[in-house]
Amino acid sequence: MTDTAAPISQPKAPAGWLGRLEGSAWWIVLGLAGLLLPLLEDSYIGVIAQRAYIYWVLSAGLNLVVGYAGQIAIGWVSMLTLGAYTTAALAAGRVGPEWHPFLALAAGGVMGAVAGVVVGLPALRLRTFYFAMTTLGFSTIVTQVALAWKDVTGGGVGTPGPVFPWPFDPGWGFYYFCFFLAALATWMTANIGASRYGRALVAIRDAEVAAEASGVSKARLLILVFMLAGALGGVAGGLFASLQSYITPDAFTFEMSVLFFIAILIGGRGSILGPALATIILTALPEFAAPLVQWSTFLYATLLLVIVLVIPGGIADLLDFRNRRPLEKHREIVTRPELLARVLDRHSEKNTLSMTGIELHFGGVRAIDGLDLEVRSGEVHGLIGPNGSGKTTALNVLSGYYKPHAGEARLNGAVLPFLEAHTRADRRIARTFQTPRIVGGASVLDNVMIGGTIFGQATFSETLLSLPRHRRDEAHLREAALLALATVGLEQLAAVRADRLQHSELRFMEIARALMLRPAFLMLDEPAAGLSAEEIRRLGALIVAISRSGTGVLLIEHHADLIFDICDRVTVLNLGKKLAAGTPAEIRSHREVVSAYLGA
Amino acid sequence: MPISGREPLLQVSGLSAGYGKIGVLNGIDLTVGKGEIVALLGPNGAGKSTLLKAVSGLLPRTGKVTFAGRDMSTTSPRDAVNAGLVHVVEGHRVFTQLTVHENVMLAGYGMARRELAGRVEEALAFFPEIAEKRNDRAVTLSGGQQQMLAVTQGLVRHPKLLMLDEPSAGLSPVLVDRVLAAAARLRDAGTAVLLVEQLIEKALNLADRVYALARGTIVLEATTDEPDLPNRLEHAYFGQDVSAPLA
Amino acid sequence: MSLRRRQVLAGSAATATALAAAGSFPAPAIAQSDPIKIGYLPALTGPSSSTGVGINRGTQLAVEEINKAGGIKGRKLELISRDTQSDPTKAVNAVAELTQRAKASIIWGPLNSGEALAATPLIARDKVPMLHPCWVDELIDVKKYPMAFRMAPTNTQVGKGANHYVVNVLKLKKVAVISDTTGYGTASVNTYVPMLKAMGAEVVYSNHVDAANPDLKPELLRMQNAGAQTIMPWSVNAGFLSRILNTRGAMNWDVPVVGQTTLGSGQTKALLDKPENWNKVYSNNFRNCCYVGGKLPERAAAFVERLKKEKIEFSDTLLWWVALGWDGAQMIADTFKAAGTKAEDVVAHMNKVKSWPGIYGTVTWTPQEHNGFPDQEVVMCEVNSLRDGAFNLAPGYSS
Amino acid sequence: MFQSIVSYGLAVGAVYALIGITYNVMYSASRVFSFTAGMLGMLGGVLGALFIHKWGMNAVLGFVLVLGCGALMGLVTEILTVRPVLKSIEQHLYVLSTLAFALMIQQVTAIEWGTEAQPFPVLIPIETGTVSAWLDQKFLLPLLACAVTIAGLEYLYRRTLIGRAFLAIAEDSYAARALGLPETRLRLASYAIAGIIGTLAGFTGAQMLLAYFGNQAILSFYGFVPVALGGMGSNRGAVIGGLALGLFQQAANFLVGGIFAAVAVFAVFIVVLLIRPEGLAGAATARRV
Repeated sequence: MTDTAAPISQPKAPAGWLGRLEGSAWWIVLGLAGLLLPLLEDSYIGVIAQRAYIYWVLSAGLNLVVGYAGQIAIGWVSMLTLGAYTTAALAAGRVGPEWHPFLALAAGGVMGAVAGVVVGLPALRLRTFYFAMTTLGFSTIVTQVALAWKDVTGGGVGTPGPVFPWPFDPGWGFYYFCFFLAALATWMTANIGASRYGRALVAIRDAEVAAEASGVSKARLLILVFMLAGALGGVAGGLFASLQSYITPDAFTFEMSVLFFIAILIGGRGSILGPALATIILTALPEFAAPLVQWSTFLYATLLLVIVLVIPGGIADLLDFRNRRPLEKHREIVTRPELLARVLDRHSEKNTLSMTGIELHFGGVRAIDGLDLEVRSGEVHGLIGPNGSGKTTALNVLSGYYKPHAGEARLNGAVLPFLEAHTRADRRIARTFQTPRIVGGASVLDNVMIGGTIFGQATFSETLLSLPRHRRDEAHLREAALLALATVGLEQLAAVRADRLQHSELRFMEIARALMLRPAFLMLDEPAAGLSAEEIRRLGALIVAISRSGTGVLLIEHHADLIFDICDRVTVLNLGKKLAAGTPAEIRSHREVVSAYLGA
Repeated sequence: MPISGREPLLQVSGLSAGYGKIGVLNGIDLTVGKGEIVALLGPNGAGKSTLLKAVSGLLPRTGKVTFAGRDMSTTSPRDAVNAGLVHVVEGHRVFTQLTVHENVMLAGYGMARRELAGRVEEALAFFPEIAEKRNDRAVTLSGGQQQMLAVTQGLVRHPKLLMLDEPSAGLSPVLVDRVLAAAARLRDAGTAVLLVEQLIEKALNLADRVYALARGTIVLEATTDEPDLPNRLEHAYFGQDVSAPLA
Repeated sequence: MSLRRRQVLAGSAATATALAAAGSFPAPAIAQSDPIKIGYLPALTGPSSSTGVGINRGTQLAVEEINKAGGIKGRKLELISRDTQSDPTKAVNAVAELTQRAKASIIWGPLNSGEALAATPLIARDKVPMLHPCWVDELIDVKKYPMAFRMAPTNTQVGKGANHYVVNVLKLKKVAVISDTTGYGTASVNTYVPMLKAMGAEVVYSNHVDAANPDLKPELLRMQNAGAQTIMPWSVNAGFLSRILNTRGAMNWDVPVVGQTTLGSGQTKALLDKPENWNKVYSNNFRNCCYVGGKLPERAAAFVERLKKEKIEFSDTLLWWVALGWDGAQMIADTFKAAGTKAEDVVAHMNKVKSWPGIYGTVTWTPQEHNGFPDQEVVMCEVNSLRDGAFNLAPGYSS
Repeated sequence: MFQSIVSYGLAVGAVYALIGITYNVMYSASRVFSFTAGMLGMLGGVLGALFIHKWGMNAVLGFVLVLGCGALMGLVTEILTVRPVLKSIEQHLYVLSTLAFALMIQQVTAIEWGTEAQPFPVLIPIETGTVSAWLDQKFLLPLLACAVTIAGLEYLYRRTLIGRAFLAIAEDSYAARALGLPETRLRLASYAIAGIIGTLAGFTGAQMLLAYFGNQAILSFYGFVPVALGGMGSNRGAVIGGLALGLFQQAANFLVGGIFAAVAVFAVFIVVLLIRPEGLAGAATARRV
């Protein structure tokens, strides 16, 4: 334990706020082009650009829903419709007195936020296709209501859009207004995307159970994001109404919805630059390829099919040159357990995590049949047994994914609720999974940072605006994650996309993610599966070190030698029941165990 | 190494397979002769089921699989079944919404109607208590009966080699004997059996030869009449050769 | 556009031009032989395109004829056409392109009200003269849009024509008014119902119905139950109108249907269950394009002869659409011939057009009134008399 | 009015039910909800009008040809949009691939066929008005198609070995594969059957709904509602749900107007799914990590 202060090699820190947006060079080019475009004096290009900015304001928010959280919202044009009508109707004084256009625009945003939550609610419970259908249905309904509610919307005749006063009056003034809002939307969604909220969203998309285990509350987070995406959609609608100068329900076509949605997927999920470029391209393309205009939806759809089948990563993947550099072929995982002192809190107090009388059956199959188990601080508790004996099920009960039909789980005597997996993280109970649950498209560092979600202090709005507390959070999480990675021997791979890692590296990465929680209890589900002999040896040493620093470890493992080498106590399961419990030596000589486990 | 004296039916060499990135099997070599019962033993997670799946084509694999003189390294499970290599997967996965009779019929999907009817009766005759329930839906069967049904399905095509994956799991001792007795009868009828089994003792009593699998490689191959087999097996399972004791 | 544009220095404009490789280049002074550009916004595809397709045939023919005859003082007319696809967003983009980039001398269109509502303020902002055939009243407002002129009747005039026929000619008192939910449909109903009431008729039913609704029986039953003596449908959607006629036929409800011109279109006819469903259906039409005593008025008759020579299709369109398209282009040509192409001159000329003898209508504009179509030329016709895209004048009119 | 509500409501409900069954047949074979169900319904009408009305084909020949095209569409759907993504770890890629394909076909239809609703020929040449309104063929044909489909599927699933193979794959495709069932071929066959049922729905319903490209979106949503409410994979649920939906819509059309009906259907859809995500008739399934 001499070199606990050894420096951790840091990957080059991104410079400035642009660094958080991938491809800063692209953004600078886009920004300059946008600022200088009025010099062209071509208001046709100006109109197309305004349209692209407005669409991007909506798509930037939708990007968090579709690209980050992976929710298939194909009818988001409804937010544009709502925002447009709200802004237009208020500004024109169709409801009460005439509102100032800016206030009306804000009201459009609020309306969008509310609608975003309403449409988003089903996503919290329903499967993907259902949610897709819901958003589709909602967009139809909104249009129908716009047609029917003539007093406010003007029905089919429509209503004039708001005109913003100088300096944002129609023409280049309004152009700069749209440009500014598009830039703002980019900046805000980039802040979210690069924060613990963004990482949690991506985790919900690709590794939902891991997100829950890291303390991410899916419902709360998704509602916030639907609200933001709805608000941006509403604001975009207000701008749209002004650009159109006059809105009728037939201006809000399903094709437009398809455009928004497809732009994001073509751009690449989890990216901001890609969807932004795709939005610009898809908005402008039909204008410059006039003969193609009527085929544009067909082309979008074809592009979508090609993207799904051939390049699921979209434009962002094509632009991601860094992750195409080959990795070193023969990599070795050199764990550094001595760093644990800095990674983990010293738990001097004695905690116990226990379950008593747990019974759980799936259909007619008894998965667990009256199980008692107790894990204590500072020791490694092995859980072994034949296939189907209920080991992983027991772990899932403890970590709150299953609700048993009888029995209870306790932490230091306090009852642990079931079916609330995301509450385990607050109690410092961490776990890994039998098959690593990772976000393949995110960097190793980001994956590990997900594990520290609960330590973030900044609220969603603080993050949105990148206030100091958010920046402090990020710095802390980053530092902690690098340390955790160094501990498991992966710090050289911090910037690499996780799906490029070998299987054994993913197992260690999951442990690093779990360590981010500074866990009082760590539950490992077959961590040695697929590891080489040398890796297993290092894993064993790491687990022992973790337990010696005060963390209680529950270890499910098939590698009997590992179990017998490092466990303080071992529980043997068979057919959902405890067959035996004791020290490794006792278990090895236990006649029944040998016969059940070895079948002899 | 003891070599089977019989004419080889299934020859596996250099077989590797896994799930996605997780490699489970590393270069397996294995032979099953005509009409012999071979037991495949090993601790949990050793890759026994994976091996059967890789042989029958349920999992993508690399390496060479030869069956009845035919190269089957890249064929689908359907080709395997048609060639006489039948795999009864673990966990008595029968179709619960269909009747017992329909379940057995499906095992002969694609056979001539007349022939199929005869084969179904023949297979059902192995387990009279299943035959009795032929018109009941499989969901009404107990776990043990479902397992018998799964084995019955495996018999319909008169396989040259029947691979049984843990046929005893979840069965009472009496039923285990019944199922294993069926395997013995099959051998007498000339069918080879590759048996994955947790109950080592019973497996050893039944089988002619045995392979032990640990951490994705074959660690032991023996005939069941060799002395001191249980001890050697235990060593193979917990072998000191893999993980050195921690310092 | 705004002041800002004029403030930009010439030097920076050059930089900007260099930036946008394929951008627009400032056009050199227009030579006298360069073509005169007419920005043209038809809806040739999309849900309400049948009118556009018809008008387009007339416009294309007129421009061809004018150019063949040597153009305007040696300059050819060039139609710069942008299909609005019946989509207002496409129309907004197209307006910017036609006014700013193409520097069109005048805009002809959009041909659909939905697009015209969005396009008109933008064209006015860009100070380009505009001529359109849309009926929505709000589209003409000499204060807001001093450069916009209408070639066609307003909705009010169209409705007046139909209402006049129902109340004064057919002498029916209980009226059902129905429209689809488009801008055109709802505006029409909202305008006509008070007019009917003012004329002493009783409106026993009035509603907007989604044109995609496959079954209109509920609506017709409601009309019947309310005691309606006539149905006045306002829609340009052939499917919607045919369903009204088919349902009326299926119910054996023998009331006259009086309404929008599309009632008489070939597309509506194609959707009828049986030909009898077209009996007692009277649609808006225009006196100049109707048979009276089996003959068209002189100007129209000559036009039809010309069209036949050019082999222009009539099976799926109407004479007045083609005539209107022709009139629009001809009016523009006449204006350019008389006043040149400068916007102020064009407007000044149009402000003084008096009894311009179109094939479709006789147009008169004044500086105060840019609706140029005379009331008395809006009539009703018998739709089942369709022949060469034109109809018999409805019974009861004194010719 | 009562007659109109019932006959029209049941007829359009039968079309919804058939589209629901189309969803189900594809879902059972592949666990995929395909956006192409509504597309098939739309094509049934458009192709029927094209073959019989425009090209003057014999009605029976046209009918067979339409169903043939439906089967072909089903095969293309499976090969192009389902098979490539089934292997993928990402569960919801099929939503995107089938949506993309459905949009492509819809757009081609809109351009080549036109965006106007076009007439669909009267199939059985009897003078309208000679039979009672209850027996109008445009109402009877969809109901007949629905009954024939249900009977046909029942026969297939209960009486034939291939039908049982479909059920086996629907329940446990892994075990079916292990047993040597030709899973890929059976899945293809399922998609072909779905294609036939979907176009059958559109063809028989087209005298009511016309040959209109916009029917795709309507049928996609209203055909899915009975599936969602009745529980996925349950054809009985789809039929009951479809007929009920048709009656409800038509009653609302008569009593309060169409827009309210659309809003009400949507509200019911959301609320039911929030309370019982598995559908009114579906069973809750245990979650496994």
